[in-house]
Amino acid sequence: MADAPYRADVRRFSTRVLSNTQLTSNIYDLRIEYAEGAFLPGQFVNLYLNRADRLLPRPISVADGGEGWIRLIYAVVGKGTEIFSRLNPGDALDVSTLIGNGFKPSPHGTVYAVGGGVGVPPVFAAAKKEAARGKRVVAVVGFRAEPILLDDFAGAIGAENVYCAIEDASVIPALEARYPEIRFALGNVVTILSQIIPAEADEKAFMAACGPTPMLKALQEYVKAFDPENDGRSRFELQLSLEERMGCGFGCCAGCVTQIRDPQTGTVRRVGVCSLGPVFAGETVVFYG
Amino acid sequence: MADAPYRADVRRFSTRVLSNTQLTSNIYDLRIEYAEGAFLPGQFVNLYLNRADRLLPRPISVADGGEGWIRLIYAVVGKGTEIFSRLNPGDALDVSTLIGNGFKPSPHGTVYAVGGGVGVPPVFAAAKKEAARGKRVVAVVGFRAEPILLDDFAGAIGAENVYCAIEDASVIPALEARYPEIRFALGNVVTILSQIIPAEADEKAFMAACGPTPMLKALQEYVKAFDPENDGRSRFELQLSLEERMGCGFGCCAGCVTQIRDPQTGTVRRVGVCSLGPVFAGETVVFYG
Amino acid sequence: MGNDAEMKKNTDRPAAGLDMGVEIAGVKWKNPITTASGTFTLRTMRCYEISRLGAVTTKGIATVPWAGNPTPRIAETYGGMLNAVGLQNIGMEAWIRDELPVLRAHEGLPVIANIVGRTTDEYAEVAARLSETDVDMLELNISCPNVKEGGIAFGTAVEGVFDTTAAVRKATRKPLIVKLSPNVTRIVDMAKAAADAGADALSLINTLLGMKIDVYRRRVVLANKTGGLSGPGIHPVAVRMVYEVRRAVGLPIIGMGGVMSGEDAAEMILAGADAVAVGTAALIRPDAPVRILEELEACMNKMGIASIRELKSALIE
Amino acid sequence: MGNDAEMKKNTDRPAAGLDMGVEIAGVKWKNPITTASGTFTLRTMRCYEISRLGAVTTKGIATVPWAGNPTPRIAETYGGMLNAVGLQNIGMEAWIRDELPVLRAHEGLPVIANIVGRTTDEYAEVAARLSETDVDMLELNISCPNVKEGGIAFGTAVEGVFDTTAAVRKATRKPLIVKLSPNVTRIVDMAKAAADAGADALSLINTLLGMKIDVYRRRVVLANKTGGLSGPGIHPVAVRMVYEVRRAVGLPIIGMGGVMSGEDAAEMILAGADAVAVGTAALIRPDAPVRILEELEACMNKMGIASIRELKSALIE
Ligand SMILES: Cc1cc2nc3c(=O)[nH]c(=O)nc-3n(C[C@H](O)[C@H](O)[C@H](O)COP(=O)(O)OP(=O)(O)OC[C@H]3O[C@@H](n4cnc5c(N)ncnc54)[C@H](O)[C@@H]3O)c2cc1C
Ligand SMILES: Cc1cc2nc3c(=O)[nH]c(=O)nc-3n(C[C@H](O)[C@H](O)[C@H](O)COP(=O)(O)OP(=O)(O)OC[C@H]3O[C@@H](n4cnc5c(N)ncnc54)[C@H](O)[C@@H]3O)c2cc1C
Ligand SMILES: Cc1cc2nc3c(=O)[nH]c(=O)nc-3n(C[C@H](O)[C@H](O)[C@H](O)COP(=O)(O)O)c2cc1C
Ligand SMILES: Cc1cc2nc3c(=O)[nH]c(=O)nc-3n(C[C@H](O)[C@H](O)[C@H](O)COP(=O)(O)O)c2cc1C
Ligand code: FES
Ligand code: FES
Repeated sequence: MADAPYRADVRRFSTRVLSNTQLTSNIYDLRIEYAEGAFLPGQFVNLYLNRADRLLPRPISVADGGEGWIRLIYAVVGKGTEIFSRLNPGDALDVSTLIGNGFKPSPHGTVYAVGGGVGVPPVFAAAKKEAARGKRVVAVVGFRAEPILLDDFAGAIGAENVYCAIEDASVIPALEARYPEIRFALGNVVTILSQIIPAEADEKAFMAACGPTPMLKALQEYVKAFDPENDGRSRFELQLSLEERMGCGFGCCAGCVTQIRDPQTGTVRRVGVCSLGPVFAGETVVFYG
Repeated sequence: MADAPYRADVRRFSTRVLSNTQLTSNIYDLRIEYAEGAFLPGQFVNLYLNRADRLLPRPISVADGGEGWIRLIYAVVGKGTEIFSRLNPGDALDVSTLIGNGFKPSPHGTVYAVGGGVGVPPVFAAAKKEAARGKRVVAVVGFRAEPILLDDFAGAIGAENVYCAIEDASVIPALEARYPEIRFALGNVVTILSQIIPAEADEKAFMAACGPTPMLKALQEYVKAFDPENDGRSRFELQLSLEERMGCGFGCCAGCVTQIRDPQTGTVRRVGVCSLGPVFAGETVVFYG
Repeated sequence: MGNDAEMKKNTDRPAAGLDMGVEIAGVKWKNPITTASGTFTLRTMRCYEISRLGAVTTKGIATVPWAGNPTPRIAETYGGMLNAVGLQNIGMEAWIRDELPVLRAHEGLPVIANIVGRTTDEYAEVAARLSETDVDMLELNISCPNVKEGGIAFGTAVEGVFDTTAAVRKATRKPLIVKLSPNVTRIVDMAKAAADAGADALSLINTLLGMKIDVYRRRVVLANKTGGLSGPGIHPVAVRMVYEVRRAVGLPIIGMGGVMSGEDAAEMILAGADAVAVGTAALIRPDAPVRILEELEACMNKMGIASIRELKSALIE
Repeated sequence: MGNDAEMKKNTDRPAAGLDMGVEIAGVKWKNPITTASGTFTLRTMRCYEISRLGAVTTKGIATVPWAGNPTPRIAETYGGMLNAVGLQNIGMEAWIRDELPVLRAHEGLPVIANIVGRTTDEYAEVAARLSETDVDMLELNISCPNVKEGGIAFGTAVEGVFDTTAAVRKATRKPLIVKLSPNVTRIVDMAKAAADAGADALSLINTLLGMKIDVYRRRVVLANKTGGLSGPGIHPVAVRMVYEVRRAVGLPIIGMGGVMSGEDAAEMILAGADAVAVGTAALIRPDAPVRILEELEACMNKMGIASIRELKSALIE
């Protein structure tokens, strides 16, 4: 490669905002110009604030993408995302190339796309892709009170395959009226899984999940229950997309490690969420503390 | 004042850019919205970049002002002024209230307004004000190659009273063609003063000056020569507007001191340029080094 | 132009009934915010109503006037600034005559006199003289990095801290705050030495020693070469030191170093400070101390915390 | 969005014929830019062409794999960041087997192995084992603030610096760089101890010890509580320390700490550094080290300076 011009895989560059619309009281839907619109569900990009007092990246999963654009759905949780929420179409924004290993394509006929809160966007991406690959996709998503992406799920996998858990009972009637074909339940995603899974056939299935840690832990437990011989072979192949605080967001600082158990040796190693994840095989994840 | 609402004299607030036009290769003319358009020539404002990596104020003298606006003329010398040069009409800009003691009104009939480079703007302000007070004003301004404000001087005090020193001989013919009524000379402001002062009557005169330190030192020497009895009473009452690096720009950090000799006691004290200056009686200034 | 979100005017008004009062070494402050020495002068009265503060802290006062360092004394840095003022001051007699009465005119506003010396005796002399006045507290600056004699030389060795504190302690019965330098290997040792020598409270941190070079002029920017680094960039160092000292020494702590917002002030108090001083922020935004006070109140409301006492013990460990 | 002027792509191309080469402890680097330990991994090869650098510096390597600290390991600060990675590494044997050959494949690129230990013996053991390889230089990290044993414990006392350096010196004939901690009262004493014990070069600075508290969650952000503060906010401290050490010790210095731009790198060299390491900047902008190299060249052109040697002696005092 001596004389061939070097082209970095990992780059930071400036792009433009196409749109930035508010979905709920604190969740925004950001579309940006992005040459590499073809992404793997589960991959993320680093957004940068370009401010001297906020130097670190904000990793955000890619929710959707196409010819020259990607879509990012983010919650306002701190100063950085608050600043993003004020972006307008045409504004410049610094962003990285696509990072990380996404969900592996499902080897099974059925896919459960399980997401909680702002963990739903990458799971939506997986659901859309798997449906396009001809898989039967069931989405089980959970929110406190304000769901997002329900129409998108309905469009991609059929409204009849969308289940939505809500923690705040008072909002359910209005949601049922607004989305008549989608089934709502009071509780969390596990509540729904417990209701619908027994009804499903006994075939193996793929489960792509992203959401708050308690939800991921519960899913790990949940799929274990379908492993009667306790030989690690659950009826579900679970994949989890994880979050950690990042220094670089591209594999150079060892800041973002999670604990992964080697299935062969049983040893637990700390590996980078940004470099070897964010998606890991569910049974290998050893949650901290 | 127990219950009366407190109104601070010194404030930082956000205002808007009205215009920002380039005058020379590195000098810009910035007009901003500013309620307190009535200023004393020699006063300055602090401009702030509102960036976490450039926290300190950029003090800039007020060159002109009117109903709801002031005019600032600044050279691009570093990162901060470079960023200012990219401001557009309508942009927000953080600024302080008016700071400092300006030139004292002239007690004499004739005023020499002597400026060098970006020291010319406050001197222009003084010239304009003294002319409006009915004084005869002679402007003696110096530049390397690219003069500024010559039309403004001509308008305020009459072109016949404007003298301009230029260091780069090659540009003089073009300048003479462009400003036929203004007299140009090769050299610096002292060159011109030496030429025109002997021709003037022997009456006392006021001299308001601002510019690079070597120029100010030369003027201090120059007016001393008109003090034949060496009793400190020069034919000229010289006032100098000084510059120092500022921490706050409003009298709270003791960063910006200059050395001033007490005319009575002879003791030299370090006093704040932003709080007791920037204008000082010429004979009292003890330059560093 | 970026938007300085931290410093933007806080529109949440504090709920009535927040208990902001603190007591530092027996002196009651109506709230925990004071000025950091060297960033407050009588001119500050033109920037905001100083009587709204918990206390005011003056710049260093010596036995006689000091000229300080030549200029440039100031350099801008990324997220901070360097200063090498070098403790210019008008001397104790002029201060007692010209400045103290002006500050005293503000009812209910404790005055903290920051004192400096070139020798232990000079420190003691200033302390003794100020003890004859009605100043409320003394702050011993043994941590100024910008003077050759005095200042940091006393503050970076355990014996220096102990001896200077002990000498001043003998000279005064006023509540005595000792201000520590962060330019040390173990701040806790310095804090203990001050406590052992009779300090009533501690201030930390003073500035970090730094330098800036103007690349194109090829010269060190400050006439004094090195200067003290202050401002938001050093805040994490200050928080760490307050946290460490709080766990080692029982004295009240006035925390400072890069406090730019009410949240930064709350962070200091969570780390263990009893009060918070605002320095560089007040140079950049004239009314920063009272803004930060308002923001602290808003922050406490958002946290659901009703008093400074409660905030002080709110850290979950 | 603000505009990060420092980091904007520099379009001035370096003039042909700039002499960027330096020699550090007998090892020739084609330019003075290297990576700061802990911010370079094999993945860096995806960010830029690492063979353009003067040298690469690895993260800390121990006798056996270390797990490092639990997460969160990272916190953002104003003008910087805190890290408490805690020297997670794969151990020397895995490094020699899996990583060294990959780096070695880049011709003309010196490899500096950063070494860590929990005891003096462990340091010596890593040094001895690496001496059997063709690694070019060793960097002794006695300044990591994020581990209980080893690291900073050795680096903040003159005896610790001397003993560790001496033990490693005995174990290796490779050029030995000692990396100093800024969390000390007198950096010059540490530099002299390292020099006396046989160091061939010095690296400074490692991170400042800091802490961040999440006010609304009421918790210290880092699982390790304290962490190392790096980034542009600490640059003036680094420049000051390089300046001081340069005037006290004759060894080559690799300067680091908040170098974000070519001008920052030039400032380090003017202060007395022979080479410059880029850390945090490379985490924020993947190709920062090579950008900074280009900017340094542009800066030298603007200064009218033709070689690093000339730049090194260009400070006017
Ligand atoms: C791989 C990955 C994918 C993500 N995808 C999404 C997404 O699609 N939508 C979404 O809303 N959020 C997502 N997050 C979380 C998102 O990165 C944080 O909410 C965001 O960085 C918060 O920034 P802030 O400035 O508002 O918060 P602040 O708390 O002010 O940020 C301070 C620092 O902490 C970091 N931080 C804070 N919260 C988190 C977090 N939960 N995870 C990682 N770093 C954090 C920030 O990046 C920053 O460095 C993802 C996180 C990871 C690691
Ligand atoms: C009272 C006063 C009035 C002034 N009026 C004018 C004016 O009308 N027009 C004009 O062009 N310039 C004026 N200056 C100078 C102007 O303030 C500086 O040129 C400007 O601050 C440079 O900023 P920068 O970020 O571009 O330079 P940088 O060198 O990047 O700035 C770094 C730091 O140094 C300070 N600094 C740099 N140069 C100077 C200087 N000469 N004086 C004071 N501080 C400096 C900056 O404020 C900043 O804090 C005045 C200065 C003073 C003190
Ligand atoms: C311009 C300036 C002058 C200072 N002078 C003094 C002083 O005279 N005595 C002192 O104890 N501290 C002095 N300090 C240190 C401050 O009181 C404070 O400890 C330090 O700046 C950290 O706080 P900050 O980051 O809020 O400024 C000075 C700081 C600045 C910026
Ligand atoms: C994430 C991170 C990890 C680090 N790990 C190490 C390390 O393993 N060994 C070491 O000697 N220094 C380590 N450092 C310190 C850097 O090498 C460097 O000394 C310091 O960060 C200052 O430079 P900077 O401001 O350019 O980052 C680390 C720094 C960071 C930010
Ligand atoms: S965030 Fe730096 S390695 Fe993952
Ligand atoms: S700049 Fe602070 S007192 Fe003048």
